[in-house]
Amino acid sequence: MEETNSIIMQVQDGIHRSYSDLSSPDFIYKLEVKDICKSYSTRGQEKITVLQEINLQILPREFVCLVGTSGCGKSTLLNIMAGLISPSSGEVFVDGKPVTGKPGSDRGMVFQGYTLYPWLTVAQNVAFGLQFQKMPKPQQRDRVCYFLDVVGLGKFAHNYPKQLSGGMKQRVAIARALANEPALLLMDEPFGALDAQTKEQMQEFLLNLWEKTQITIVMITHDVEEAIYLSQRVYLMGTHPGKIQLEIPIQLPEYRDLDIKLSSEFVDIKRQIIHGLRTERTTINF
Amino acid sequence: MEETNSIIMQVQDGIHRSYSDLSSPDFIYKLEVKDICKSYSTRGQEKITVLQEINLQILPREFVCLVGTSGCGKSTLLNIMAGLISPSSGEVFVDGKPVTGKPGSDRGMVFQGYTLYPWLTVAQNVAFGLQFQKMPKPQQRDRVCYFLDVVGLGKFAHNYPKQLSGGMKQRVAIARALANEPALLLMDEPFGALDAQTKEQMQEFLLNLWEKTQITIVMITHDVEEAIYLSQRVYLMGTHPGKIQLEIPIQLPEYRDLDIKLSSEFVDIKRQIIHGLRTERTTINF
Amino acid sequence: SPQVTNNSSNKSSPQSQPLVSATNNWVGYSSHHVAVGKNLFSGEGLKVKDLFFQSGSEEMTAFLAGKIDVGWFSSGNVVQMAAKDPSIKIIYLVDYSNGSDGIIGRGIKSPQDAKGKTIARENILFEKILLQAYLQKAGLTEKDVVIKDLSAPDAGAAFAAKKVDIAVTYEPYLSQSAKIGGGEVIFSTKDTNLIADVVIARDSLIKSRKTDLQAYFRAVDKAVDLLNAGDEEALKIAGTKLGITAKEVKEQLQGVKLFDLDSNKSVAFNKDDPKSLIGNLKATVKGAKEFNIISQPMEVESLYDDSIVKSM
Amino acid sequence: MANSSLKIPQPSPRKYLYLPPSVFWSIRQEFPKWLSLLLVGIALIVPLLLWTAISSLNLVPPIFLPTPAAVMNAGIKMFAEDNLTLDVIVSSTRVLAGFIVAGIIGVPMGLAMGTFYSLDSLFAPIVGTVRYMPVTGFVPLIVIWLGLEEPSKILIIMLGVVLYNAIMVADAVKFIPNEMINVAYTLGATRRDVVFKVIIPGAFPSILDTLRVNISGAWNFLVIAELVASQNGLGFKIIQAQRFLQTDKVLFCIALIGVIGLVIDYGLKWISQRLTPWADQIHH
Amino acid sequence: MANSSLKIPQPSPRKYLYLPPSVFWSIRQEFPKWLSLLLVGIALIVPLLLWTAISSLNLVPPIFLPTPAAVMNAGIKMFAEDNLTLDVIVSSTRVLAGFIVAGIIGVPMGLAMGTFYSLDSLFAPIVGTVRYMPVTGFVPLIVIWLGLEEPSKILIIMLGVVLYNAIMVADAVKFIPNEMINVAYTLGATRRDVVFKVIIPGAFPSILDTLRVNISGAWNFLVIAELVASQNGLGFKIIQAQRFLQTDKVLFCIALIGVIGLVIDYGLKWISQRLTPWADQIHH
Ligand SMILES: Nc1ncnc2c1ncn2[C@@H]1O[C@H](COP(=O)(O)OP(=O)(O)OP(=O)(O)O)[C@@H](O)[C@H]1O
Ligand SMILES: Nc1ncnc2c1ncn2[C@@H]1O[C@H](COP(=O)(O)OP(=O)(O)OP(=O)(O)O)[C@@H](O)[C@H]1O
Ligand SMILES: [Mg+2]
Ligand SMILES: [Mg+2]
Repeated sequence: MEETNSIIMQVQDGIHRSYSDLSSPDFIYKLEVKDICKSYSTRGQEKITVLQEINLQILPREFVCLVGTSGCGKSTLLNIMAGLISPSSGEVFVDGKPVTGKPGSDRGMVFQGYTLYPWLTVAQNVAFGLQFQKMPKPQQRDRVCYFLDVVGLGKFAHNYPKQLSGGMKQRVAIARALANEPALLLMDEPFGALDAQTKEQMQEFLLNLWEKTQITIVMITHDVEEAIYLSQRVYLMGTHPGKIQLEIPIQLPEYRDLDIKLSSEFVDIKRQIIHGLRTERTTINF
Repeated sequence: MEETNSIIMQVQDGIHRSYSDLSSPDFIYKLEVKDICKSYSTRGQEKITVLQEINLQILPREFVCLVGTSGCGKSTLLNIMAGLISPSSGEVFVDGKPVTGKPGSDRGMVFQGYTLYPWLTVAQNVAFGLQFQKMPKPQQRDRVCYFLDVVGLGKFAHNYPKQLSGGMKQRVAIARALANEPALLLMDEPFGALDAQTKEQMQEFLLNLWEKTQITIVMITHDVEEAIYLSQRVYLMGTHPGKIQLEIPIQLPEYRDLDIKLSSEFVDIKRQIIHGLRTERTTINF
Repeated sequence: SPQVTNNSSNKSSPQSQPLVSATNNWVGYSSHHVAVGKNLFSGEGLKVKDLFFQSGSEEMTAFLAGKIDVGWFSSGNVVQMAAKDPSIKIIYLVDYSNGSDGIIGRGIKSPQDAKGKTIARENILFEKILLQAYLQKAGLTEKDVVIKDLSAPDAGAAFAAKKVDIAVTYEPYLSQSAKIGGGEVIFSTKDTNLIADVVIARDSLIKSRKTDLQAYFRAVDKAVDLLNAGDEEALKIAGTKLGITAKEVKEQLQGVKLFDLDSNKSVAFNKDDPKSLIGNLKATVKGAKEFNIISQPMEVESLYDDSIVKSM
Repeated sequence: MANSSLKIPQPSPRKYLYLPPSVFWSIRQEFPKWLSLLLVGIALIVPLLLWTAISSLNLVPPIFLPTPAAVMNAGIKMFAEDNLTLDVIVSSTRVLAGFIVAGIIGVPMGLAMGTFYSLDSLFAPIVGTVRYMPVTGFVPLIVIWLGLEEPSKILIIMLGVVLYNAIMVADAVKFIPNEMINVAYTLGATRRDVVFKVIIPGAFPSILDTLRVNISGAWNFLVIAELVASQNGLGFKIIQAQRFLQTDKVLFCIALIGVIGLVIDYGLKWISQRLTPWADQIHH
Repeated sequence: MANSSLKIPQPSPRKYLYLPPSVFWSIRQEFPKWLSLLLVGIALIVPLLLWTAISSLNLVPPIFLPTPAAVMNAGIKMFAEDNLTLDVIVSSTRVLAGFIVAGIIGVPMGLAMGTFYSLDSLFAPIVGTVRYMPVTGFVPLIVIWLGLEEPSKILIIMLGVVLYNAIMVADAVKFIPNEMINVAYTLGATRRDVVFKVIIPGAFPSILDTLRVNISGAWNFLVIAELVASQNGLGFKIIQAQRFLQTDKVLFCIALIGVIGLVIDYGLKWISQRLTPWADQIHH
């Protein structure tokens, strides 16, 4: 275990830039989303605008969460960030370079629907990205082993996805994205199918990984507590059409443990976000 | 709105039987699971026992939640209850009649993966079960309308599933199961992909429905608060192999509102369950 | 031996039943098309149902299946069918191939030169007999050459592309391929009775519809006369049926000797005439036996029935 | 499990792999309509040019490969003099009739095989043997039973296609996920309902694909079918022209069948898209 | 939205619909091995019995339908005297060779068409026309270019199958979900990687199905191929026997091809299952 940990340890000391660094003129955002609009044209019907003028900037080494009602456009936005969906207008920059519609291994992604390759075993799924880096086989094996242990699926390395439960599939998808060591990790409800216990462990691990590496994370979650606990900033998205409603900086200490959820700052922020979500037009009526 | 509500109102007054009724000799459980074992034989490897001697009884009009770590066998158990997977041994009874391996419309199911029919619109998906009852078209239409409103997708009635977000798909699946008015509703993490706000509204609606009809509900959830808030009994499942670890009766008043989550009984029960989950063998190590 | 019941011949009122008459795309059968096209059959008060096949084997199948009353075939085909159904009789000689079928070769001066050469020919009785007749001149058999089984058109193409040295084929492949392939016709049916085409019917039909058959051949005879006279309209009718121009029909017919009723009476079934059909049948039966196409030797006499022709 | 020995001296600016944008090589992304039309044009013109080149340079004797112009002329003449329009209509009718019968028999058979293991056991041996047998071998029996009229021609075309329909539809049914069937059960569907409401709609796009693939098979068998006592038809014309070395006519008829095929292919693709609006639109 | 007028006077014991258990009509559930074997047996024996009945009752003249016994005798004689074993070997080799070439060309072509819209635009017109054209029409050209040896026979078989391979594989590729391709992109895959690591493995089960469907097509074209200057082979034997009205031999050769087909079909199904252990096992 000591040795495997090196993967996390061997990184530069994170220089946690504060939000005020933005004033520097030649400052480069890790990720910048500029004036993104997205609309779908459906057969016969009019155009549906899903995203309208989304602007957001994410700093290097930041951990940002996106929350919003179901169907407000979070997944669409994340896919545009990843370069998988082309926006109707607007641009996406990573490290100042435009990457609109250009996916790459710098931005890892955990999909809402997991999407494992059914013809590969769990271990092969996790190793999927490594082969493109031309990583030597033994090194691949070690890394796969390590990340499967992390998500608690060491024993299932040689199972096929169809032999896994929903939560296990989700964990494989997480391991696959992590193993590829992206600079920017985009996660779409990554812990949605996990039980409370496993989820907490995964959260802790993710926080750990984030603290010790330079990774920048954008995560969609429905769990407000999770969002506050993990992130440095929370974007609240509004709906019809999707837009950034609110941006809430989380002014909590860098190094957090689970107890922080009981602190009054935490509860305050939570109330604020939940209030924000509630003022969103209610879509459910019964 | 008044008229549509009739669907919920026009039911017998629920006679909430208490747990002690069990002493009556000719008492018939709504659902009884007897000595269920399930194992999978994987190519080359030995047999994997997923469920071992599961026994549980669910009373008529009860609302029971199943919690347990990811991969412990909850979905498998629910599928066996629904008659969709044949157990390796053991039997399932509904109203005292054996239904092992015999699915039917008495047991409605919301699947973990939603599984909508891509070739049907949202409205047609919700109406899918109604056609088998030979329900007249106008009545079908009304009912579909009602339940789509309930899940907040009235406007999306004529969209195809591929045009929906993850949470919206899940809501369609819920509406489909509800519209069919099963006597026993089996739900596999039905609110997992919903944001906090929508989830709360759905919980309230479900509770409302349950109070006003005779429906019996078995629900898998990872949200312990949800389990306590909704149910009268919580089963905690253990893993490797899956078995019933703990049965926790929720001694809370019948009619609950959201504030109950702050009551001390509630917090006590929550602590008890989380403790139960924690003592489960930890599967994640990093 | 199997007897196929012939539906149309066993019905009670023969006059009302059309005579089902079948030909294929051999140019020698033009008289049939002319008889149909110029209403010569109906002129004789005869209803004829005209069937047209693109291949002899399909026509044989249909005849053996009892779907045809009167069929126009090569004598080779008839020998094969008669082996299966002895009630089949030749009742009329249509034509001899008279240069229309032949063998082309490149650098072949005499039959001796064929030894060891590659020869394309179709595995059909009359082509085998034609080749046999050629090789026999040098005392050779198919064993002394390399045989490539190819349909006549493909054999022509193969010769043109110089893939074979010798090809057995028919017009227009015969002359065209010889030209392109740098060869010449080294043997042909000109002035031989090697390949004969005939009309057949079953015994029962010959008995039950004698008058109809007489009328039938009167019409055919008129058509033959028209063709032999080079009647423009008759040639055009035949050409339409075969998918070629009247001029081409005329050219093609130059390689065919058509028989009218008179020559049928005088030559066809006349044992004493060296060019009679009997000679052709003898050779064909012999070849068929040699090539193992029929298992039992056949009496040539059992193959034909000249009563219709003789009665006219 | 902790036996790994990972050393990752991550070179600070790690090399990331990007997907270079590409129009020509785009996979399921937008593709410009003009480029598509251009490529279709190239695909149609290049073989024609090749043909022109080969035939004009006399690489093949002209009687065996006439120039496109000669073939075109022969075609015009056939339309004018030989009533080729009738042949096209007659052949199309035969193919259509044979194909419809093959669909009416083959598709339900395939659905049955794909759905029920019992019917698969029952039909698979037949499909697995008869499919391999040359139809020509059955022509005599067909002639005996059905005679020389249209039914036997239609049967020949039908026989050539029906089992391919069945096996391909059966294969398509396999890919319908179990969960879709299970959902129907929990909503009270009987097996009959599952077949009609889940399996048929679920396999529908593949059924359309299967029919599009196999209609060309029906045209392939046309030549064999029209060997049986035909008076007309494109297959008939091909054999007839072949007999008298009219290669220009043969090639024109073949090309005509090709054009008919192209129209059918694009037409069926278009219909497919209309009929399955719910399917992922992959192109454009 | 609230305009509905639902009145559900729920009859207290509502009628629920159950799925009655069924062995014979089971869909994707267990199916007893013995029943499967029984049905396969019935499927093989019933046609034989029918044949025996029809031929013994002389419903069809024996020249066209000899009894199974007669056919069997002819077969034994052919093995003993005509060296039928050699024909089987020769024909199998030809089919295999043609089929392998058709696979080597057709499968990549189909993958390319299914993957890239550009290559689809480029190939679709060719596949959509040539597929419809009767191979027989090209035989003279094939003879001129390739001569009379094995290559032209193999080419004929190949031509008969290759475009079907291409179009069916292209159709299969369409069904690979976009998400699988997207995952690969975010992991740094190039388009090349996507083709080799996602599209090929994803379409692999369908490719196997396609090959299994189309190998019978290769056997169908054997008869046409062996019209070209063959001295042996099952197709050659069929044509020869047919010309000389030896129906018993024809039927024996056809039956032999059917048996070979059955073995191929079951063999390929078995191999398919071995090669794709990850696929849903639907039966048993
Ligand atoms: N077809 C199969 N073959 C082998 N093992 C299987 C198969 N299906 C499920 N399993 C195993 O059964 C166990 C239970 O799966 P199940 O889906 O019931 O879990 P679960 O409790 O629903 O988990 P989750 O909360 O993650 O959905 C898992 O460990 C899984 O690996
Ligand atoms: N192909 C499409 N055509 C039309 N509309 C679409 C399409 N895809 C998505 N949408 C619409 O876009 C909106 C946003 O979808 P998206 O998946 O981004 O939501 P989300 O915020 O991720 O929701 P959830 O939390 O439920 O996952 C939805 O209202 C959906 O109906
Ligand atoms: Mg989403
Ligand atoms: Mg589960």
